Amino acid sequence: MLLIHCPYCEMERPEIEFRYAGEAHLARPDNPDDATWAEFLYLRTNPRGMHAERWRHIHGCGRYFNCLRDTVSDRIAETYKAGEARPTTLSGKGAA
Amino acid sequence: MSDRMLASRRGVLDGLFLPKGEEFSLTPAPDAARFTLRGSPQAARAFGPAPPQVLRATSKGERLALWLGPDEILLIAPGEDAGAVQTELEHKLAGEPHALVDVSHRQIGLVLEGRLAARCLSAGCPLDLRLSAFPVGMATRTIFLKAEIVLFRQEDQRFHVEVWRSFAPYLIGHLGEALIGATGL
Amino acid sequence: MSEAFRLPGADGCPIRFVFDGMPYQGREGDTLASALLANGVHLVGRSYKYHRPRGILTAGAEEPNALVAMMRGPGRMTPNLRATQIEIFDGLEVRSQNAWPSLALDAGAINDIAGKFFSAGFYYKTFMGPKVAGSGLWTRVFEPIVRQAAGLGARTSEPDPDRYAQFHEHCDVLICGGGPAGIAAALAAGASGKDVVLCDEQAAFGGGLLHETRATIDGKPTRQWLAEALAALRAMPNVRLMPRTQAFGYYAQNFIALSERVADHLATDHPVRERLWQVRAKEVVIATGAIERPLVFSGNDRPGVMLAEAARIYLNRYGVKVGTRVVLVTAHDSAYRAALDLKAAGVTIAAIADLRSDPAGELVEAARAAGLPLIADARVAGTKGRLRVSKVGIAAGVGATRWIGCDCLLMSGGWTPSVHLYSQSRGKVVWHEDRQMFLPGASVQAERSAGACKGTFALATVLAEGQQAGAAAAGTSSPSITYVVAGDPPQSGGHLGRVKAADGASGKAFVDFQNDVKADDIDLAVQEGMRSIEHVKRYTTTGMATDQGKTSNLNALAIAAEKLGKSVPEVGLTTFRQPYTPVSFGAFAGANRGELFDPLRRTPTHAWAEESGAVFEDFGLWKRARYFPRAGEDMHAAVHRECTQARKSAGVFDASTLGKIEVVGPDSAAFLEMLYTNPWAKLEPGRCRYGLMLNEAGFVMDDGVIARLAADRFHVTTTTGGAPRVLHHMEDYLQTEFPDLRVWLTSTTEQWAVIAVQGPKAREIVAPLVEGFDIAHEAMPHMSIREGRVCGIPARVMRVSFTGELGYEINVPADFGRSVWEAVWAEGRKHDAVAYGTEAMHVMRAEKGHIIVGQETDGTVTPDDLCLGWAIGKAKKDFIGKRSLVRPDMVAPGRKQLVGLLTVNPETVLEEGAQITATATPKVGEAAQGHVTSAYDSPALGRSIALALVADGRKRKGQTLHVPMPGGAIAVTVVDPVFFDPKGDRLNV
Amino acid sequence: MRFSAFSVIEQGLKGNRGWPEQWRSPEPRASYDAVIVGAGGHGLATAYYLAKEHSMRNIAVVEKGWLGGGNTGRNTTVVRSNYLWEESEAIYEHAMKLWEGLSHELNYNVMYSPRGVMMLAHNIHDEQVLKRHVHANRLAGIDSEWLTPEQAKAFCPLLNIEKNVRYPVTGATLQRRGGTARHDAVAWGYARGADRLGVDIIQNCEVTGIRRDASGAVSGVETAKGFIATRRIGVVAAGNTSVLMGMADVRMPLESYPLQALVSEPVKPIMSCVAMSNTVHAYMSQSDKGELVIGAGTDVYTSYSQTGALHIANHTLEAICELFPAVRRLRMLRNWGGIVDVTPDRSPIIGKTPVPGLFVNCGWGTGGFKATPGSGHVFAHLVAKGEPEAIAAPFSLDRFRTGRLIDEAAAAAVAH
Ligand SMILES: Cc1cc2nc3c(=O)[nH]c(=O)nc-3n(C[C@H](O)[C@H](O)[C@H](O)COP(=O)(O)OP(=O)(O)OC[C@H]3O[C@@H](n4cnc5c(N)ncnc54)[C@H](O)[C@@H]3O)c2cc1C
Ligand SMILES: NC(=O)c1ccc[n+]([C@@H]2O[C@H](COP(=O)([O-])OP(=O)(O)OC[C@H]3O[C@@H](n4cnc5c(N)ncnc54)[C@H](O)[C@@H]3O)[C@@H](O)[C@H]2O)c1
Ligand SMILES: Cc1cc2nc3c(=O)[nH]c(=O)nc-3n(C[C@H](O)[C@H](O)[C@H](O)COP(=O)(O)O)c2cc1C
Ligand SMILES: [Zn+2]
Repeated sequence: MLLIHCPYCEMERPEIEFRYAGEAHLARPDNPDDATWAEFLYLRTNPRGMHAERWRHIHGCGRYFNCLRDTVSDRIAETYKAGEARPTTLSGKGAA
Repeated sequence: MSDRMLASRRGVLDGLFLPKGEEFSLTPAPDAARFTLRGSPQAARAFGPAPPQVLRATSKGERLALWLGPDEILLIAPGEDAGAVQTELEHKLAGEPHALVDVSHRQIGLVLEGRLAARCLSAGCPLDLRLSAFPVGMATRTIFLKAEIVLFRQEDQRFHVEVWRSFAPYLIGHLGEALIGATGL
Repeated sequence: MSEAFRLPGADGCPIRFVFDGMPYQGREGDTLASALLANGVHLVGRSYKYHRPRGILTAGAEEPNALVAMMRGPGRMTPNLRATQIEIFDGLEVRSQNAWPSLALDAGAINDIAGKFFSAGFYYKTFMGPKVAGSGLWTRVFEPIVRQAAGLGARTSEPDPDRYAQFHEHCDVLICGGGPAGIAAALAAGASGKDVVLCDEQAAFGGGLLHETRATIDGKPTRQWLAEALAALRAMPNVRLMPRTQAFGYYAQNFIALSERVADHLATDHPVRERLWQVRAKEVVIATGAIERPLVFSGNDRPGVMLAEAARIYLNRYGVKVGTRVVLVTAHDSAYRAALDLKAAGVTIAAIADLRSDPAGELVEAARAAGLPLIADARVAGTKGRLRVSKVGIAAGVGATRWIGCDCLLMSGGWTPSVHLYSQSRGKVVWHEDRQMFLPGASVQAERSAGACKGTFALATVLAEGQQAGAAAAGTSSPSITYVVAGDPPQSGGHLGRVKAADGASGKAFVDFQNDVKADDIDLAVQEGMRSIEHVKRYTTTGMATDQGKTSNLNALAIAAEKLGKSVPEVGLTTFRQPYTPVSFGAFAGANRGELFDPLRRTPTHAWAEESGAVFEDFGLWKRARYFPRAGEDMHAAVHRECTQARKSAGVFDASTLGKIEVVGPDSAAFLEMLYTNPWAKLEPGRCRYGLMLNEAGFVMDDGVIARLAADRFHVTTTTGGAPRVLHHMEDYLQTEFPDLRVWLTSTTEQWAVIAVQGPKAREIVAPLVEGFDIAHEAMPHMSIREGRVCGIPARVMRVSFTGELGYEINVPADFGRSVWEAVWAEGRKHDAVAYGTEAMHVMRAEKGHIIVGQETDGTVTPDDLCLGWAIGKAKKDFIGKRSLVRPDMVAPGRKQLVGLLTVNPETVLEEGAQITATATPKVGEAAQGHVTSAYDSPALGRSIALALVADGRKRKGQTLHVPMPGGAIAVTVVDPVFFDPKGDRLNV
Repeated sequence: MRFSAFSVIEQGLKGNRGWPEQWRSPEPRASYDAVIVGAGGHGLATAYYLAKEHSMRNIAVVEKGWLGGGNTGRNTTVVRSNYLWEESEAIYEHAMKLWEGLSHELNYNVMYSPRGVMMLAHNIHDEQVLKRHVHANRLAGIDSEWLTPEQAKAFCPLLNIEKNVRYPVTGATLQRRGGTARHDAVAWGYARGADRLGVDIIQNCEVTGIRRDASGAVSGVETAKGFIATRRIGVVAAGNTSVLMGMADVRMPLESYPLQALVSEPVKPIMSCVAMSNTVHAYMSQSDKGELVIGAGTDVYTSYSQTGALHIANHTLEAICELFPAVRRLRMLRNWGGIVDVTPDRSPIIGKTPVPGLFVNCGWGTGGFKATPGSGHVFAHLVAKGEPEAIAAPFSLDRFRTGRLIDEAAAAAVAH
């Protein structure tokens, strides 16, 4: 069970209080063509390494936020509030 | 309307067995009015207690304000104040964007007391309940197995728990199991 | 005979137990293994494949051979327990396994003779059978035989009555393993005042100290030092000692799972059998020790063949002599300690055969001095003896083999550090060529190893290491105390893989005792191209038994490496997985059983329904009244009556489970515009509208009635099962897509009890209870909401209808639900109203062609498919799912559309889920035209009706289609989905 | 050497010295007509059928680890074809037909054991969904029956059908031809078969890049053992597909999740079929060796670590103990994980990609072992001919653009 730092509760909390919500920073396009729309709906980076993803502290403060996690080690590098830009301190590729 | 028509209350705890032990007791919290207050946390002031800090509860007299989220506060007041609180608050908050919703009947309050209170909670709640990590005055929404609860530590060995009414029997049943499971601990 | 092999003066009080029907006596503190050995019993089991007689190999958790079943009455038989771990108690009853008719003469032993045909993987090479399966020899003939033969443990058949508990635990320092390293760590960490947990899988703390009689610590005999250390730890309030508690899994972020045996060692009943501890530790100290390695030579598996240190443990810890005349085969000095201790206890040491060419060192000299016959450069030919070893064939170098008589053969191939937990923590073990060991490498989590599990064996160093680890884990400065150890001579040595065979060697040389994997099985696997150790493991099943290769994996690896001509690290280890030793399913399940398996949600009027004889159905987590049968009524009759009466007079229905969300804030309408397909801006306060919710892919996700209470306040209802999903979905868009909207969402599902009154008499029933507003038709038209009082209680009353009848839904605070229901019921009785359940509700809404999300929809259905195009706000430029509705396939012809179906025979009720075809006798593989989503006998129409999704359905009204059933196809006519009161006249009254 | 009872006896008498390598361990050649990436069951089957039915012999299967060590080597081996949609029925039934003769075809006992797969219903919604499957399957000529709780109990005596439990069994579907097969034997059988037809199976050889020529078409793969030239690449890498396709700049509709399984200590036969329940999320069968083989859930987050969290296993065993109360005292022997590649509609992707010469077979997620022979068979056709055959066509990547999904999840997933 992961420990996830909720940027709103400002505290590490156990995974089962959260709900995973998929890849982060996918912008909902306006009047896209079919391909672009499909991309938004279905295509995912699914990287082997650092992954920017959304979590919701559903059984806590209820807030959605973003998280940078290494999908190989499952180590969480950083969590940040919804709407904030992906931290540049960490490479998108991530160490595998 | 003839008072024959006046409806009467029936809580979920009626006729429910509440586990008891030498070092653990589970009792219903006194009848209360409950509101979720959304929008500016400052709004709590209108209710009485100071606006609670992150993961903390504040109180004034018999009124409690629990921080549940950055823009969500749970207000708890004595049951008879229900009407008053509503009108009073809506009046004071007029013009300020907010949401005040009565959830008095959505959930119930339970009080867990005794040396084994934290232990029994730990049967379903994954939080670190040591005083150092969950001090007196701390309040949060969390999870107990498959039931969501609000947990508020009032004293070293006294917790106030809020749970949605239909989940109460499940929570209480598990606390009973936990008490037996803690035999010898 | 009673305890013939117990040392004189054993003080523990006597305990009687039964093994395979025979009564025996043991002593308090005995394990089953030590008690059996005390009685001279070595034969305790039969092996898995060859049914060879097997004895006790070890004295701990690593035991591969001595597996037994513990009998504890109905539902309480536990198979595959290790005799070396079972603590005996008065009345204990255990049975041997995998032997028939008896341990001594086991029919399965025939496999031993035919062994050469059961080489590794033989079953992959035969029983292929002819082309057509089913008729295959494998399935019909051989598999059943193989299955009966396989499977070590006895079958369990009855439900287990015992209770298992689970707790979360948090501590600053968790120490796994309570030997000298662990204890020293606990003393150091405990002194810091931090919260410390020390667990050990055994009943007693002390590990190697428990049988250490030669060494002293700080001038005290080790066992005295141990007693004092434990006393000191018990005196520390911040230290928690957990005996019989195994750390079995090391998960992400220092999350460690412990399993505690609470009751199995007790003669009396105890309310809890086992506890699962889910520990989150800031720091972890791994002090799990090392496991002695057997030697691989012919006949190394006979009863009476055992590990040297095990014999020493039985002697020094349990006061049991493992035999009278002992031979040792060793490659490590530690076996000499066993020899010396046994000798001191009066056991004859017939020989010490050392594989090393010139064994030397303090212990070796001590043995020589004690006159123990020592054979260097030893090779082994094999052993003899049917049910117990009687001879062992030894040769010095290439010399001739001497058959030495013995009743016990001890072996030591050296020590394998227990890196299981470290490895589970995702650390990478490192091979140390000089020491021929895999040892922990860099830490990946907040963890450190100490003692034998780190390859440190000298007691003084073990203690120092433990102490440092404990201090470091507690974040305190490295400690002051230095432990002075005497009588612990340095020891070295070790051997991996096969032992050189002496001439005349014959017979099976076992690597994995429990799975009967021989050295030549491993050779064969390599010979057949299995070059990865993972292939070798799976092809031979080495290391896959219940001991997970604790004693065998390194020998297997070494033999494979030799055959491959590679080095040990090149070949590498297989993965260490949880659990360290097996853990009961019950412990994982905990108290989550029966009613407590999942929350069971009941509505405020549940009790009333129960008292009124309702039959309930499960609906997600909810229990809902399905129908209210009267004496002699079956479901069909009851539902028929409920529908008929509701349409004739009125029906009362508990709608409390419907999801409710209070949407509040100045931008509420704007928010709903995005979340639902319908327009909301112009909906006036006091009015309601049907809302349709799509997911972003354009498929129907939920629906419900939405009422506007004020400019900035909506009362949104959702489906029962959809409630949590819808709120989560709304929060997602609100927080991440439209964060600027000033709207707040609150679940009020459980705040309100909802009592629906539906039928021509609904108004007469509700009116007398209402205060503060007028429910007359004009004053309160269809699809409107009013706030006021019902039975004197603040309430929200909606005029809505799912049945097609005049209807009201009374929302009152949940605690008042039951009593308001009773008031409504009392009024209803005056008009012969009925209480109806979900089944009648389904029938009546189907008569009206109303869909149920989850029944008419399956996540692939669009609004247009459901003929709900009207619910889409044409003027809206966007809403969730809008863009998807114009994807090529969403506008393609041939989509399945909602229609009604009428069977030619009005009596026939179709089966929900039945397929629909164009022809009455479809060919295999003929495409279905759609399927039946709902089907009922309709009281209102006096015939059966059905709803269906049919390809191009709207264009096919009037056509005849077919519903193929086992008994032949049923002809149906495609009709409009609204069967009853299409104009809705009954609503507007 | 052909395997047979005779050869086993003959070799036995010779001390088993004569058994040859089941497959070679060759070094890669400079170039191949086709390179299959991934030596799991699907990749090996693809190579086997390419060689056998499309007479392409100059083929390599490139594997980063040991063959069969991916999900093929860690799955719970349930084989069935009773899916809902016609497209799914077609491909899984195609596989089922091949299973029935596979041991014979490969001269390798893959222990395909049609012991019957039962899917349990616990409420009315389950019954509606499962009965819909039964009807759909019957129409497609796939054997499928509806059982009452009593019939289910008769078929699986271990099952608890008492009414007073939280999720009583209200019925079940049964596919008698469904069952299990020995996972490792499937990989080994195909590997041996392919090797005998000349296919090079190159293990410990991770593909690290996909090279493309000026036209954008593939020209080969970079590997741990150097560059291998080829104009046809078939990626069959399950959980790692996104990573591989990323090497050709193709984004996939995939997410990789850890999926766990576990086994109990072996006991004498107590269960002779496969029983599964979607509602309580658990399924179980007993292997020929005697251990209970139990499928757990996926973790909630994407990950490439082949380990899962404890609470996932807890939930599975809670459910197992409810369905089969007699196993609560049995003990977990080992618990592991694999990485499953999950598509939005829970159906596989078998098709061409925007990159000429690059083909992909993935997205089998939690349920592709059962498809192994069929998947390999149709993918071989695609790689050989460049165009999918009818059975495979609906599983193209393009369906995510058009919206023509084959949503096997939806029907079951929507709880009302
Ligand atoms: C726990 C679990 C239980 C399951 N239960 C079932 C079940 O009961 N029934 C069922 O039908 N299905 C089940 N499945 C799903 C099934 O296992 C898979 O769908 C199926 O095995 C996929 O086979 P594959 O050959 O495509 O993938 P794999 O067997 O995973 O093969 C892919 C191969 O590609 C290799 N590879 C990856 N990247 C590279 C690279 N860069 N270079 C070279 N090689 C690479 C991998 O090492 C791997 O060997 C289960 C899966 C899991 C994890
Ligand atoms: N001379 C040698 O070569 C040699 C070899 C081995 C051991 N020893 C002696 O053994 C001792 C080593 O001390 P140590 O403390 O490192 O090891 P230890 O064997 O004394 O103690 C390890 C303890 O950990 C427990 N344990 C193991 N795995 C566990 C798990 N997963 N969960 C809970 N408990 C678990 C065991 O029950 C045991 O009590 C010293 O006395 C040393 O002299 C010497
Ligand atoms: C159907 C099946 C049955 C298994 N049975 C056993 C078993 O009896 N004993 C065992 O140790 N492992 C068993 N395993 C698990 C493997 O040992 C191993 O954990 C799995 O293949 C994953 O590999 P890994 O743990 O090395 O990552 C089994 C695996 C499968 C798929
Ligand atoms: Zn939070």
